[in-house]
Amino acid sequence: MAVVDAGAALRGNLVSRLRVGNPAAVVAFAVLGTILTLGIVVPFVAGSGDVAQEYDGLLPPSFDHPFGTDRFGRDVFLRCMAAARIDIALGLAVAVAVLLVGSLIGAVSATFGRGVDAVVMRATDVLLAFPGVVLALVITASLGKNPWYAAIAVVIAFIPLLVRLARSKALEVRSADYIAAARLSGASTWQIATRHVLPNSFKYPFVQSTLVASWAILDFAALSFLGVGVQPPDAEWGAMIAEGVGDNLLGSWWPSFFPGLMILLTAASFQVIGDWLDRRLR
Amino acid sequence: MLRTTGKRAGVALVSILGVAVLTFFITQLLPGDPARIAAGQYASEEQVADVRAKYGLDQSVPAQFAQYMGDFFRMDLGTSIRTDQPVRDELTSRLPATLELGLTALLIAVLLGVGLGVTAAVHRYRIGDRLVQVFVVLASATAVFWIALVAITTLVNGWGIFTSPTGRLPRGFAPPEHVTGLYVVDALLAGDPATAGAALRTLLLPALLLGVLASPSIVKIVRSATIRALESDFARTSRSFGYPARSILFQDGLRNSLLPVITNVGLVAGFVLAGGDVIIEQLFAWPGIGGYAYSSLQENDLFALRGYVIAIGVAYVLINTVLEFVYGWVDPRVNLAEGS
Amino acid sequence: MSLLTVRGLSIQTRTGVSLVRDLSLDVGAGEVVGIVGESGSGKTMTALSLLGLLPDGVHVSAGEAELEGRRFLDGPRMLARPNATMIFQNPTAALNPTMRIGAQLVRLLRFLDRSGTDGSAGRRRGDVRERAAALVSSVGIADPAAVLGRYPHQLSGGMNQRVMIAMAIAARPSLLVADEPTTGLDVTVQAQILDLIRATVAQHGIGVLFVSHDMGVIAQMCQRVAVMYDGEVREFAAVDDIYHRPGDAYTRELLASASDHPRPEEVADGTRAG
Amino acid sequence: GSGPASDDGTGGGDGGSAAVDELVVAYSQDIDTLDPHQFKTDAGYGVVGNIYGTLLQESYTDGGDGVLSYAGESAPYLAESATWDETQTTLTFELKEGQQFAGGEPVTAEDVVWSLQRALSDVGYVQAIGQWLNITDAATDIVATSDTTVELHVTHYSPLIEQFLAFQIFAIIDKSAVEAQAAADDPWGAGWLAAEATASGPYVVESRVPGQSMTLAKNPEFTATDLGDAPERIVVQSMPDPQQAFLALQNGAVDVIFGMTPDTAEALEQSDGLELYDLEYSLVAYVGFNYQDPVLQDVRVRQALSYLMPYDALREDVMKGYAGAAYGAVPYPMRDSLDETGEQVAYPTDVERAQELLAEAGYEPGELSLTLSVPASDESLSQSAVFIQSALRDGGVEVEVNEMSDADYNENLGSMQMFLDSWYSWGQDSVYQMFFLLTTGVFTNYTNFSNPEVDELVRQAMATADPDERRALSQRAQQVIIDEAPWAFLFTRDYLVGTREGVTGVTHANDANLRFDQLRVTN
Amino acid sequence: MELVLADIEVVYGKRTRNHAVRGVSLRVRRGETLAVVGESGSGKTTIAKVAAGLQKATSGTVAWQATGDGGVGGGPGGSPARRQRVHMVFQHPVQSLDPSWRIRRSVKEPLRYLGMADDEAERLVRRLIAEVGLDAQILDRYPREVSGGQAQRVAVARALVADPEIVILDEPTASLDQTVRGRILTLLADLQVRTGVGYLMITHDISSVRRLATRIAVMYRGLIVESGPAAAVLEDPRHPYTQALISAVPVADPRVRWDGVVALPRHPDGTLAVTSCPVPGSCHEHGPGLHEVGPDHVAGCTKAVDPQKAATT
Ligand SMILES: Nc1ncnc2c1ncn2[C@@H]1O[C@H](COP(=O)(O)OP(=O)(O)OP(=O)(O)O)[C@@H](O)[C@H]1O
Ligand SMILES: Nc1ncnc2c1ncn2[C@@H]1O[C@H](COP(=O)(O)OP(=O)(O)OP(=O)(O)O)[C@@H](O)[C@H]1O
Ligand SMILES: [Mg+2]
Ligand SMILES: [Mg+2]
Repeated sequence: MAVVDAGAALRGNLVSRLRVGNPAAVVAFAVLGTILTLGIVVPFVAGSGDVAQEYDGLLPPSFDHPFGTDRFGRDVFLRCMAAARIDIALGLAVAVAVLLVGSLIGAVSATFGRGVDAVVMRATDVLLAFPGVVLALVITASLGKNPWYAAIAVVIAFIPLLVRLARSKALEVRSADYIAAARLSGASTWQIATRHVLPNSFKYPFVQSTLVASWAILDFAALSFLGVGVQPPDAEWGAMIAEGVGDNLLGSWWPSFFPGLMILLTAASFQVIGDWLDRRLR
Repeated sequence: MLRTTGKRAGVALVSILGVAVLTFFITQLLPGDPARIAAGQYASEEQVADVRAKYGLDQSVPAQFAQYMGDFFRMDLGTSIRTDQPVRDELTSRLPATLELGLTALLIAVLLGVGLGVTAAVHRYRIGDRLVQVFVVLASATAVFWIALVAITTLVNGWGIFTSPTGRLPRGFAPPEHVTGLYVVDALLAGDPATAGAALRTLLLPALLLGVLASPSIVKIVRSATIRALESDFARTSRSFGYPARSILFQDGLRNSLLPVITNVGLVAGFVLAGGDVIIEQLFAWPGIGGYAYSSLQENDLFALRGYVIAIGVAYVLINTVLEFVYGWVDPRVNLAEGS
Repeated sequence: MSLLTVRGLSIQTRTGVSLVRDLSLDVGAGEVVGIVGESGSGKTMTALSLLGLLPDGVHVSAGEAELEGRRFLDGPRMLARPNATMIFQNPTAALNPTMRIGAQLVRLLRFLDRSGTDGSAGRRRGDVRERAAALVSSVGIADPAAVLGRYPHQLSGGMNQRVMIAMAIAARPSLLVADEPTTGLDVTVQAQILDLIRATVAQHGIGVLFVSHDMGVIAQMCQRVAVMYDGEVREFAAVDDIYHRPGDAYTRELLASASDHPRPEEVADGTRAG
Repeated sequence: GSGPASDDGTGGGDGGSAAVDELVVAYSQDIDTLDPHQFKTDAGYGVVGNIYGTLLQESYTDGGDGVLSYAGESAPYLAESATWDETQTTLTFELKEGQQFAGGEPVTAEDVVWSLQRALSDVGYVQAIGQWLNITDAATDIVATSDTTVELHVTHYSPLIEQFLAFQIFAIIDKSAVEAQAAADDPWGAGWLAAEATASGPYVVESRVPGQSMTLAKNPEFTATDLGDAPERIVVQSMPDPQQAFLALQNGAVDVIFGMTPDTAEALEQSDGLELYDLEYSLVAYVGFNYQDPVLQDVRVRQALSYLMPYDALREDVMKGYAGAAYGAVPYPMRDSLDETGEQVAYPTDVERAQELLAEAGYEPGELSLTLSVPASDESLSQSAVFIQSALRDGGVEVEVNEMSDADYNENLGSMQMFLDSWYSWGQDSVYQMFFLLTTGVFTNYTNFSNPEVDELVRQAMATADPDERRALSQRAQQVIIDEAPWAFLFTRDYLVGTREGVTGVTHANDANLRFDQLRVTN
Repeated sequence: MELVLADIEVVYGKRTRNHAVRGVSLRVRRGETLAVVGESGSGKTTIAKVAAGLQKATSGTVAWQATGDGGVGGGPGGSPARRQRVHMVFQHPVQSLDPSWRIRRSVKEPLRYLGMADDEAERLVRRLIAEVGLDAQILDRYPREVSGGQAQRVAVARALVADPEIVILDEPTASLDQTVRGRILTLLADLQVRTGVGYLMITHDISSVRRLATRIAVMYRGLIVESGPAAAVLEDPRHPYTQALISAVPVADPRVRWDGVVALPRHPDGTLAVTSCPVPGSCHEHGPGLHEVGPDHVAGCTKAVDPQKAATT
């Protein structure tokens, strides 16, 4: 019937349009790839820029120091690149952890129904009700100052989101006709869960997790900005901005401007990739 | 209807209880000895012990928990270690500042979100839409503290468009008489437009920053809902009668796309209230509860921090419960009272 | 003199895919002309193009159409709004879910009053709500007040289709385009809706372009029928000719699939009696 | 409410010595409490010092440069006179006539006794300082002998007694007003005094915006001194960000910033229309080496680390020159300091010497790694940590920096391996300083330094009333401490006060506090 | 073998208590087609799900009974033994195929669970795909890459691949094009002849009933109001609802005049009125029980015994 055929035709159209090249996604991949490559290569070649007084303090951007130097006489570009490693790795780690834990809890909640589900739902309600940044601050304050602890805090803050998404999608899939068909074909509950429900509901949390990566980078930077992320002299974008606030207000804008720009570029790339995946996978 | 009301209230209550319990245990994790902080750096061990006893910190965790829950039901949030004042009073005296900032930001977020969302939907798949999408990506990828810093250096210090971030009123203005606690409103009530204007100018920059950064999710929702509505069968019906474009946009498009905004407002309120607020208040020396929470955390002020987390948690639950009601009331499809 | 004349209508997508090719047909006043055909053959696109309702990315690439002798469509350009209205498949979705039925009727009546396209400025008088009530009772709704106060989702599909028909008539069109107006409704409800359309044609003497894929419905509703296949009209003839002297292979297949001849005789091996 | 003020923000502050309408003073922290015995923030301290009067007051000399410097003695304040008896064991105060608290109650000897007893009670942490008054038992040694006479009975004379009684921790509070609010479990009315004040000083609290500001107005009941030229109103504004505070000063939103960071001070000096008051204090910044740590127990390691410190970079790049050298634990300009110029350095930066010492102690470059804890909120210290980390790495010592929240840091003082701290002793007294920081068993001895000779010298110095003997004892102890190197003596921090041009009357006080009533605006 | 549903009651929702099926009994045999017809919401799909074991009945039993042709007895609904006996073809063919599986995998699925070797399964799958008139290359496609008609054929192949006793067809052609619909119905009839499978066909399309059904059960508001041999029910409907239903089907021949629509009273919202029986003294509320009105033909209306009386309204 028309609905079905038009839909398929349209989808075919869209997919081919995406394949031909979604310019935004191409740019996003390029930006992310560049930052990541530089983040891996630059510290190898030029060091991670954590030596104080290597150069004069607060030199404005120039050919030698494309992003200038900070008050400690360190090269801001080198530090931005060293930070890229930490920030992107953390963003991805958080996304993966949130994706795995969130989908698992969500799927379990959807599968076991009633009691478990009610408990999980209330628990996510409660977690959602907590102010994210403050929750993360408290958790990091409790665990100690370490980027991985901050990452754990961010993971906890995002899990309810993914649990809900995974659960609702799993519920949606569970009531689909092809699940009924599989049951009639003789599939066990476990087989249905692993062969049908999971593969078909997973892509939504998966798409969402790219966005989570972007939010995680922002949140992690916020935590570092508030002083609970990394320890000096390790470079991290949020911490670099925090270090540069004073200089910025007093006229040296570069030590805090460029890390923020890096955050913006990275987070935006993840967002664009997320949107693109979303359209591609649906 | 009554049954669902009861159910929603029940769910809200359970959530609030959960918030209270979780808050206790999370703050329990905090390192350090609040009593030592309270007694001060120069206090002797005996004095610290006294303080510990005074705040009940010498009791077992279960006993502390029982005490805490009892206090919670009496709406007693304890006494701040730092200032020796009841936390509830400290929060309520700072709440209007946060509310004024938060509500203005929310208003900006909603107006901007709906405006841009509708614009994008009307120009869907064309350049206008693309531009809005770019805005959405940039705004949702911008770190609030960074853009605030950039804004302060350029807009305040560079060009002097906004007043210097020294609180809620620039120098030379006295707070208006307390009615709502919102300076702009109170000043207008008191017939003092000059103060209202000054308060607004001070408020505007932090509120704009928060509002703009909170708007992308609303833009996205409004855009897709409006597109769905404009491409819906009923919009086609309207077009088949030749209704003017405006009528179709408002009656068929906007009317239907505002519904999902209501649910989203809860999330945005969460961001504005808690996430961005702590940082923005910090950067703008805004005397609200966010800044209070941050310094409480710095000073390990256990009770103040607990009070704050509970206040935000409860506010969040209440906002969302109210929104659910509003949603049920606005959307005829979920309005059970009217079901045939 | 025919009411609607369509000549050489072609519809394309933006990417140049041809959806309808060189379609010509005409509808007389008081006549119901059917369009049948395979799914995706372009029936809906044809219907939508006549009211300028083609979706984004689809446009008329050639052809012209006249209504009551006035040219309103010339290739990609819509020269004027034809005095035509349309009813759709899935009537519940075709009504605004957030407005009560009454409000939607009032909105339409007010709009019609303002634009005065039906040339009856005198109708301004009278309470709009009363007129709305009169309108819904004219389509066989027994308790208009109750229906006006409801939202579309609180009414059955058949009831919503009646409301749609009431709205379509309110505009006093000379042509009514119906795109599978009864698909998805119960047969008993379908029968009533079809009755209502027939009565409306008889009462107002308007022409109807009736899209359906149900050979039974077409047989009972239409005087002439166009059979479409893959964007082209295969056959356009009187209904009796189509059903009894089909000139096209596809038409024959359609008829064969629609006839409810009993199970093949060779099956009767005793199991039937079970 | 009042209308908008003129752009320069001072209303009627035009010229001469006429009292200005309003001065806005920015502090980096919020006012936490108004209880003179409980405050923890500078702002709280500053406000308390100006709303409560004390028996005595530091006397100042006007240097003509806008700074009022401590004249070396205390003058009567709420007291008319303070007289020692023959044996120098009883100090008698005669109160000035007709003084009243802001609430209208008279200031009586009973209030004074109660206030001093409260200070020495366990309600706050002042009692740790109280022992420097040489009072054995506050309940019996502080007595009112008439409505206007109070006697202090002390074990022996000390110059610190009069000096300390001028500090706001010995504020005179209205006993009856507080007792009316006190509860059974709170006999000293701590809950009430935290937010309310019974002003006996030059200012009263007029209004407050929590978390933002407090407005003080001249106390109409105050008669102890002439307030004629004092500013009518002081707004104490909390501005957590030092750079923002500087910008606010620049654009006229505030008049005075108290406690500036070096970089804002530098920027301020370069701006027109602003004035920097750069006041030398014996506020010492040091790296403490914990004696309980096995590695740091070796004096060679401590000395080596001291030789590795980048003193110049710290003074020039972190402190931007607003710092002096710290020669030992009792730096210039503290009384009786070994260094009388503020330029001597105990362990100058000398990487070779350091490496020799490390080698002697058995550490080759790269073999030693240590943790340095630093309070994150102190910008100068946390910046210092970065330089120290880099310098020590150059010297072959790996340092992990541990930035901590104030609460966390304070909690762990005494148990951290190496820590960056800064300390200021009220009264700038060398014995007091060494007693608290470097004698055995005192809980503010965060390095757990324990040296019998130092303990004995300090004990003797505390017991003597003879200033010369006290100096000799103190200096001997100082030398021992330098040799032992329990700290790396980094630098002394100047006190930096920024004002707009024309603001004078900045007090260079022993308690490092501003006297708002002394502030003047001239143009 | 026959599938027997006895006194099935289904109530949806603990609180709302939507009584969707109210005491329905029916039986389906191998080789025959039982068509369940009725208006939207009358409980047809619910019955289908109960029969398939996808929905638990609130009360009543689902059982397998041996008929004369010597099958094995069956356990209660949902037991593994039953699974290979019943399969189902769904209303929306594309949605009944897992979107992330290739067609081959979906069709082979029942065989895999039966433990069949892969090459044998492959052969079987290819044979069935050919039998439903599809090219083997479709096996490598994903559901979104096939048309609705093709997907429905695939669904039929999957339903039949494990050689079930009975296939439940829930509106198998409702979402298909007219011509495709005809082809699918022909295919189903052919397959039944060849394999002897029994069909429980849920539909509201009378023309497919005419082509496929051997017996008809008419559902109305959760009850079966009439049932009997297809010819008898279609030619001589006794219950007023059945009469209305059959009269409402437009005849696909312009020469046959069609105007005998029996109008049934309705609520303002368009649903049939509770008192929709055109004969006063309505009975369906309490269920009058089914009355014998012909050979193997029962109707749930007291007046239906006398066809004259019931039809005149
Ligand atoms: N928005 C669109 N953009 C591009 N192509 C479209 C669009 N909508 C429909 N089509 C295509 O146009 C063709 C004709 O569709 P149309 O809806 O007119 O068919 P139909 O005859 O009405 O079919 P049905 O009987 O299923 O309703 C189909 O091939 C369809 O895929
Ligand atoms: N999962 C469910 N939960 C609650 N109510 C249900 C559920 N499924 C069906 N119902 C209700 O049960 C009644 C019978 O539904 P069912 O789907 O069996 O009808 P049907 O005869 O198949 O209708 P249609 O022809 O529209 O498919 C309806 O009132 C329906 O709303
Ligand atoms: Mg169509
Ligand atoms: Mg159904």
